[in-house]
Amino acid sequence: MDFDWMKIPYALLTLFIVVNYGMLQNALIAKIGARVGRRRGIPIWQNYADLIKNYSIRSSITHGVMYYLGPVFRLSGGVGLLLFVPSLYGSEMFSNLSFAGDLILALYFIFFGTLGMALGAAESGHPYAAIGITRGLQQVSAAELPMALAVFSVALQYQTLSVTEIVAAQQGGFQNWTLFTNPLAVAAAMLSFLGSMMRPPFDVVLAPQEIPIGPPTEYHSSYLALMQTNRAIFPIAKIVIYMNLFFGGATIWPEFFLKVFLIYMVSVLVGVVHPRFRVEQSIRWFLVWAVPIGILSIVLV
Amino acid sequence: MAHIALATGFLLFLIGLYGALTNRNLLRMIVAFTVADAGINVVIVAVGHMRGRTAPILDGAVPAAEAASRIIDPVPQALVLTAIVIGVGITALMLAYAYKLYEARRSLDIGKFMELKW
Amino acid sequence: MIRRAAALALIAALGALLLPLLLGYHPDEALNLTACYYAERTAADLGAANIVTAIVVTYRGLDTLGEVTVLFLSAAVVGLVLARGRTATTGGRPRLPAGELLTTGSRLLAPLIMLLGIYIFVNGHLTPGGGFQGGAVIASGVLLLLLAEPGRRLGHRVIALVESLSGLAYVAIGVAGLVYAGGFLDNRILPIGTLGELASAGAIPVIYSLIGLKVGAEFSSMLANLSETEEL
Amino acid sequence: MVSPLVLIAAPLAGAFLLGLVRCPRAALAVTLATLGLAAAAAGWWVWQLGWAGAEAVEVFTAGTPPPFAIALRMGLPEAALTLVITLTGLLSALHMQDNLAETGHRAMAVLLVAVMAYCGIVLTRDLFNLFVFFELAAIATAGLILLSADARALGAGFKYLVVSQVISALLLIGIIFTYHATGTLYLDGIAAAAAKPALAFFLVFIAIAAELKPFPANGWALDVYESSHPAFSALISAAAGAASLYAADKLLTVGGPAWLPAATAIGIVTFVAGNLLALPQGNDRRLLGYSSVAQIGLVLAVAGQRDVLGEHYHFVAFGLLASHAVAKAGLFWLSGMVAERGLAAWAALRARPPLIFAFATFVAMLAGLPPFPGFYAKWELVRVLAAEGRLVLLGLILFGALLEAGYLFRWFGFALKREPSGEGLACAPSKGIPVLAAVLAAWGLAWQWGDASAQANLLLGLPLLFALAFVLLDWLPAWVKNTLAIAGLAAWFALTLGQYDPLRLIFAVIMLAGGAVTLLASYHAHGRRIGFYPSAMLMYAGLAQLILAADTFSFFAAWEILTVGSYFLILRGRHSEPHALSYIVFSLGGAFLILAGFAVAADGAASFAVADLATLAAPVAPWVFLMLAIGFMTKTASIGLHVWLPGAHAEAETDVSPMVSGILLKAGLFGLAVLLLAMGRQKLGGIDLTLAMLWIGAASALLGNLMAIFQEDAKRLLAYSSIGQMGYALFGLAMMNHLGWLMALMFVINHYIYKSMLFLAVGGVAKRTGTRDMYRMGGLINLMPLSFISVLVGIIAMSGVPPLSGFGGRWIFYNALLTAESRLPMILIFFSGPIAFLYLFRLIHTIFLGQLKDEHRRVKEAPFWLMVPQMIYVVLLIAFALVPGVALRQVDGHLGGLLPAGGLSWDGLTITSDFGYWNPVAIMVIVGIIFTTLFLWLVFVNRRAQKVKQFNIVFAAERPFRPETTHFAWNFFAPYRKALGFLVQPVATGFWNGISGGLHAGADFTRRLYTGNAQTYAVHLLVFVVAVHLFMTGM
Amino acid sequence: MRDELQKRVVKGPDGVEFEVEPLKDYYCEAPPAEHPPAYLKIVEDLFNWARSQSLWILGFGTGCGAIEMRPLMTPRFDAYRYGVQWRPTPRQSNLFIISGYLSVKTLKRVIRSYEQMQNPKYVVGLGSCTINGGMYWDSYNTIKRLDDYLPVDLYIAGCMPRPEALLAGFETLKHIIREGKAEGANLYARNFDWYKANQKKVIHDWDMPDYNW
Repeated sequence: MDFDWMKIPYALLTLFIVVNYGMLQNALIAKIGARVGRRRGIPIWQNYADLIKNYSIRSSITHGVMYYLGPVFRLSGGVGLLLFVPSLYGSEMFSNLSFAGDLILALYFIFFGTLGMALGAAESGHPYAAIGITRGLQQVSAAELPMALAVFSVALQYQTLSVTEIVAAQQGGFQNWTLFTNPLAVAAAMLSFLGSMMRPPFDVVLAPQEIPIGPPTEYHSSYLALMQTNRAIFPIAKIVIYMNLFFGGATIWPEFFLKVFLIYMVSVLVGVVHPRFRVEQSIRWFLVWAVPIGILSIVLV
Repeated sequence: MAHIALATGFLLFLIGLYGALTNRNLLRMIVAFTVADAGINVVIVAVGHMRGRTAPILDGAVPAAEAASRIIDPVPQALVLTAIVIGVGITALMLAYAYKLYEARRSLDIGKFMELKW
Repeated sequence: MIRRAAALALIAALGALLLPLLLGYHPDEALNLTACYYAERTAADLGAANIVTAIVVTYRGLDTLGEVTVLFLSAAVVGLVLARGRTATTGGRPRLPAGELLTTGSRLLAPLIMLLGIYIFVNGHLTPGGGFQGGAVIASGVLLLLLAEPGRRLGHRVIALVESLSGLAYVAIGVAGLVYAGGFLDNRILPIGTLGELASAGAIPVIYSLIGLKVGAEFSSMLANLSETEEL
Repeated sequence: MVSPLVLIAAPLAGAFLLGLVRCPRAALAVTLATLGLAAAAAGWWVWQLGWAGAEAVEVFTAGTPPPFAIALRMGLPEAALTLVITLTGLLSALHMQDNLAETGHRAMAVLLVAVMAYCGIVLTRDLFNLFVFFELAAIATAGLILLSADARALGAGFKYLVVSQVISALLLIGIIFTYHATGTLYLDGIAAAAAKPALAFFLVFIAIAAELKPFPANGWALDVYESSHPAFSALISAAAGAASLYAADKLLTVGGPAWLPAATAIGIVTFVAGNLLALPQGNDRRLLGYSSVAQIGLVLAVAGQRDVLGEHYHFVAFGLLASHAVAKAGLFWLSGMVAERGLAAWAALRARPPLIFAFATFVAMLAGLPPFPGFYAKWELVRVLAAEGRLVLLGLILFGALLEAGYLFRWFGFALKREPSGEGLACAPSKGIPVLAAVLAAWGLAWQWGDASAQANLLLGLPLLFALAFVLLDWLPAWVKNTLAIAGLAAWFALTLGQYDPLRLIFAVIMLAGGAVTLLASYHAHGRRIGFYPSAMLMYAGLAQLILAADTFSFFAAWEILTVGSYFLILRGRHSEPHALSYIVFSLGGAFLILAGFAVAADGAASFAVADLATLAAPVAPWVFLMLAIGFMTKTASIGLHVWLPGAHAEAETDVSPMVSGILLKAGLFGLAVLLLAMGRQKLGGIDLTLAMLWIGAASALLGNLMAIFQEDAKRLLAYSSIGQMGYALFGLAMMNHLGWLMALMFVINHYIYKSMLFLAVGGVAKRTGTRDMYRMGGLINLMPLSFISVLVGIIAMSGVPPLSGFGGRWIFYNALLTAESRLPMILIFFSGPIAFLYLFRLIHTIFLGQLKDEHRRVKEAPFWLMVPQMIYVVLLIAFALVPGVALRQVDGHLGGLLPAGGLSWDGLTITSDFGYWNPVAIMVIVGIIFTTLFLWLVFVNRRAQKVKQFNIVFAAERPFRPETTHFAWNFFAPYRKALGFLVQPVATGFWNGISGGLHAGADFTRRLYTGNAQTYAVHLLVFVVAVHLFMTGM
Repeated sequence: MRDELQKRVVKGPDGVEFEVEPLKDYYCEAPPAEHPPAYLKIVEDLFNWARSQSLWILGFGTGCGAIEMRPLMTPRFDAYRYGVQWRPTPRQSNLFIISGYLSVKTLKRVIRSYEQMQNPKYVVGLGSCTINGGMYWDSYNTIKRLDDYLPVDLYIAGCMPRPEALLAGFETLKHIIREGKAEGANLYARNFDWYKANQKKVIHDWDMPDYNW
């Protein structure tokens, strides 16, 4: 495949759009949450202020090389994930860098940032960081399973691992979406999605007062800023995969924004009405409820 | 005749064996084995016996030419000789052992010599 | 009790096992091939009047050599067993001396017994009896001496010498048969002679004499060894 | 022309002569000279009959032909046996010369007569003469027992006499009635007789059988073995055993085929029972006694199979007998050098490495490992039995052999690993010479049997010779040997490069070239490292031969060679004794299954091309497949058969772990690959066996990984991880499609690189920190940065995260799954991926990150030579990540010819499958650019960060107490244990422990049969007689 | 000095014994540095605006005033709308509200937490007790003047001040920040010795390094 240098500015454009959208969406969702609690909530630009503030912190400490690199890994993972998946279907401009690999690449690249972050946080030497990481890893290991099954089911369904081709197969009306052609897979995937969004009931990883926000306990100033940037990108990047696989993808940015927002809202809605699971409870929950659905989807596809 | 001898021999053998299995005293065991040996020897001789014939020694009474029809089977006679001698040898050996065992434990009870087992 | 009953049952089973041998036994009507061969050929081939002796010393000479060896071995092992861990027992409680009558009587009888023994084995190829019987008789003479005079020490060295030399000679004769006649222990290294005479049957009388000596020596040595244990 | 009678006359004359010799030294000289003469005569005959082409001779006594006089026969078997007997006699006499000299001429005479009697038993053709010689042997035995320093020997001798009385009574009755019925005592005459007296012959037969110490009528023999002088036990075991066996053989010839089943039954029961009862033995000599009993039983069973063995009978029987005689005599002699009787007391041998070599030789010989005669014999035997369908017997033989290997190797482990206690070693030359002679004999016989075998002579194999050369070179310093070893591996690889197809080439590269790289780490060892190189090179020799093996025999031989080599290698670890044992037992169990599988497949053919497995048809094929697959899966430590792996890999030395993990495990995969290539899919009872393998692979992957996350010991963690990784590879192979295989091969390469690297890194860390418990480490990143880098690269590669090479494996894996036919097992595989992530994180976190401990504040980076291969691996991993095509493209093409289409297309830098695509270079570049950009950005905004120390963490306004209490490491994944702990209950371990415990308990219970009472033993004998009779009449 | 901070001799895995000095080996000994504004005015203004709009309070209630801070999160007061939120770790917080009286024992923790916050950081004294000791003016174990120990940017007087006062205080603080006058962290670094001396005067069991990074 010939490489086109124009892809680079296009990819940066995608990045720019998604970062901004992510910041605003996070604020919007926080606001929605506040409104549910009958508060006004944060200003819509609050995230920008926080980000700038964190970049503007004058002093910082480092615990070592990996600690220093952790946020870099984290953000690289987010950016890479975003760029390895086409954002808009049928748009040469926003197919990003998806020529480098297919769905499998994207799924495994999720771990890139996780791993780096885990290493960085662990080097801080803080036990809470390590506890948080182990919780996260354990929970994700179970949560990933239904997702993997669902992805596999979809790949079997469309006989391809290329994201573009999967989206292509869903074009021509919402009845062609995987949501309707393979509802079991979508159900499994969405349950898994809940587990990967770090929202209740699966947010014991952060547990702000018990293990002061877990892995990033020691992170601050520009490190934290990097991670905040990632928080704007990474969920979107993940949701883009879901959107492409299950919800017909998007052909224009408004559709993209809408679908991403709605998918995100699923986890928010579940989150605001559920208490927290302990780790072993969430492992059991995924294995007992989500995995069978995934298995069914594989068997039946 | 031969059957009686045979039966006697077997009986002696079995009696001897029974004695050897049930007597716990070393000397009694040895004697029992001697009895059994004797039984075996009787059996051997009895097998060689043929009615109405004589000992396999060529002399005036048994000329060499008629020997084949006049004498009993000489082979068991030769064998029993060996068997007896061997029996004697083993008996002597067992006695010597019994003596040393007694010397070691001041006892002739076979049940006292069981430290090697399992 | 259970032990005895079990032993009895076992013996009964063994008896039942052996029963067919008894019941199925039919005495031979005629000599079998082997016996027939011996009956017909012994006189001519070996020149021994006593067929059993011929078988014992020549045809089954290897058995007999083994037999002698068994005795030799027994004597040696008895010696070994009794020598094992033996401490010097020069002491020991003194015995009453045997009565004069007994001593004199036994001294009188012993040579006679020995002579009888020698007679038996020298004539082994002619008459019933032979080296083993003769040797046993000789040993009984020794036993008599030992019984009569418990304190008596037999000359172990003499016995051992007799034992070894006769044994070596026996083997030598056997090997001579290999070299000078048809095979190991072939008696025909010496002339067969006339049937029924003392100096007949080739080497058989010589061998039997050696056997007699050896057996006598071995029994004597065993008896001596066993008798010496009493002093402990 | 030396008359065979010399063998009888000379010792006899010597014995008589001894009465005349007064001086003990002179007597000893006479004895030794006599025995030497006899041995020379026997040797002369062996030469004449075996090489010079002489015919067997029948020797008449008394100048009269049989049946009228006693005849002897001297043929090759007789010559060989008498040679064994006389040599054993000579060497034993040498060994116990002090005792002999002390006891005097009588004992020597008895010894001479004993040897003569054994020779007589072998030579004679007359039934009654046989009896006489047996009696001679019995009396001589009763005498020689007394040579022992053990006070209990008297009792043993008496028991022996009691039993031999009963035996001789039975024998006499049998003889006289046999004579009565057949009119002759000449064995050939009896054989030719028209009417055979069944019962009389039974008595003769059973009496001779009883001389062979059959189970359960053998208590007396064990007591004799235990209490006799070891040199004499050697004589009983080797010489008397051989002679009695030959007597039994003669009887079986006479009796004809009707008696063979009984012999087989007696033999096999004795073999299995003897070995079983040996399991709980703690006394070395008694253990050897049980083993002797068992071995003789085995040869008797083989004698019972002479009808089917045909022309191979002597090859097999003598192979087993010679192995038994040489090894057992050698072991008894060795036992004479060891002061104490416990098995662990043999640790004293460690003071003299040559003795350890001797011990190893004997154990290997007894266990029937190549290149010893027992190996060839086993091969022939199993082949014939399988061809004849005598599978139960085959199974029992292999089971017994496995038990035997179990206790022998346990004992060997004791010798190598236990602390030598108290008294050392009696190391007089007179004791060493017999052992040395036995070792020489062992290797000589190995050569001889290889030469006589219809198969290749293993000792001609260059790799094996090269490995054995290290035994002789062991005095060199380690670095010289290491250089030699590396050069040897490289040279062999270069030499054979042209002979591999791409599939084999991958394995060859890993095993040979990879082996050489791994060996670089061994430069770190100082001193001479006695024993390391012979073992390691033995393993590599096996591997080298395995890849090249074309036929089943050489395949199996290579398999066993690599097994035994790796066993010695694993055993070197400090605490590896029990683990090495379970390794060897499982491996040999697997090897026996492979052997049986090959044998069943061969259907009588001596050896066939491995590829011809493909031609097998339905009823046999699935069973063959099953046996071979289980055999190979033992090596890959598939779940259920995995219990040996964690300990063996974890306890091995630092540079051994990568060899046994990174390289050795691939042997199993290679076997499976070969098997699946040849046999493809097999169905057994409606179950698709490859599907079963798929499930096993998936379960191994899941459970291996799951168990790994709960380990506190870093090396155990890696070891369990290997189980999981092998599960992946097995899964890939079992998919039986193009991509599945490609993925398996990718795993083969990757696993070699990263597992070797991780084991070396972790080994280096453990070496420096003095512990393998991860929670005792922590914070080592700054002190051991290079080790950290290699672990980091290793875990990234292993977890399959892009951009390193592990991702390629995953990518191919998903593509392969899409073409797979069965979908359910993949669920397990899916689950195991993220779990791998857990233990990998744990590995790097708890060792290198977190809190540094007080005592580790001054540790240094791992030794240079441990780092060299790691850095090579790092480069390899990255290179392989960038251009996987270099290795895989050829294989992909090759696989295209073997498995249906569905391959990859290698278009420029992009790799495309039917489903997706993957461009490793692009990924690497993109990730690199993003990462670098962000890193530079962070450096820019955060340039003045204050470097702080480990306690400068926020701690809820407190401060950490001590690093130990601050390092979160122990029970790292506690919630997982709560949620899924039930999955890692040690079921398999419990199962195998149960079997082992059951066997031990059963043996412990059964051996109470041997009460030590002479009368009980007599009863046993009679019961045995009656039982066999019932068995035979009932048949 | 506590046991765990005392020098100890340990034996390495290689058998060599050496000394571990926890305060030196486990803690960074560097003194705090001043970080004056380094960028263009307009950039610093932007930063100050952002800092003022993003007040992250360390969730550490030192005294009774902590109870007054909870209502700030409720719909009634909803401090979030002013860019205020609570963080569980001092590393990420930039505002330390000393909520009420400060016992000597708590002071130690407060100092540690304060020093673990990053520059720029702000301290707000809540209630009278932080100003002059309040009702605890003669207590044996509370401090009387917070300003002696930490550079206070703002006091919110009252006993207790109501949440509304807190909100007003935030507005004032924002104002101060935007003006670039909230440089307490630099003040602390500049007068580090003086602050330390004051702190050590009341804290007798000083068992930590001089500056808690």
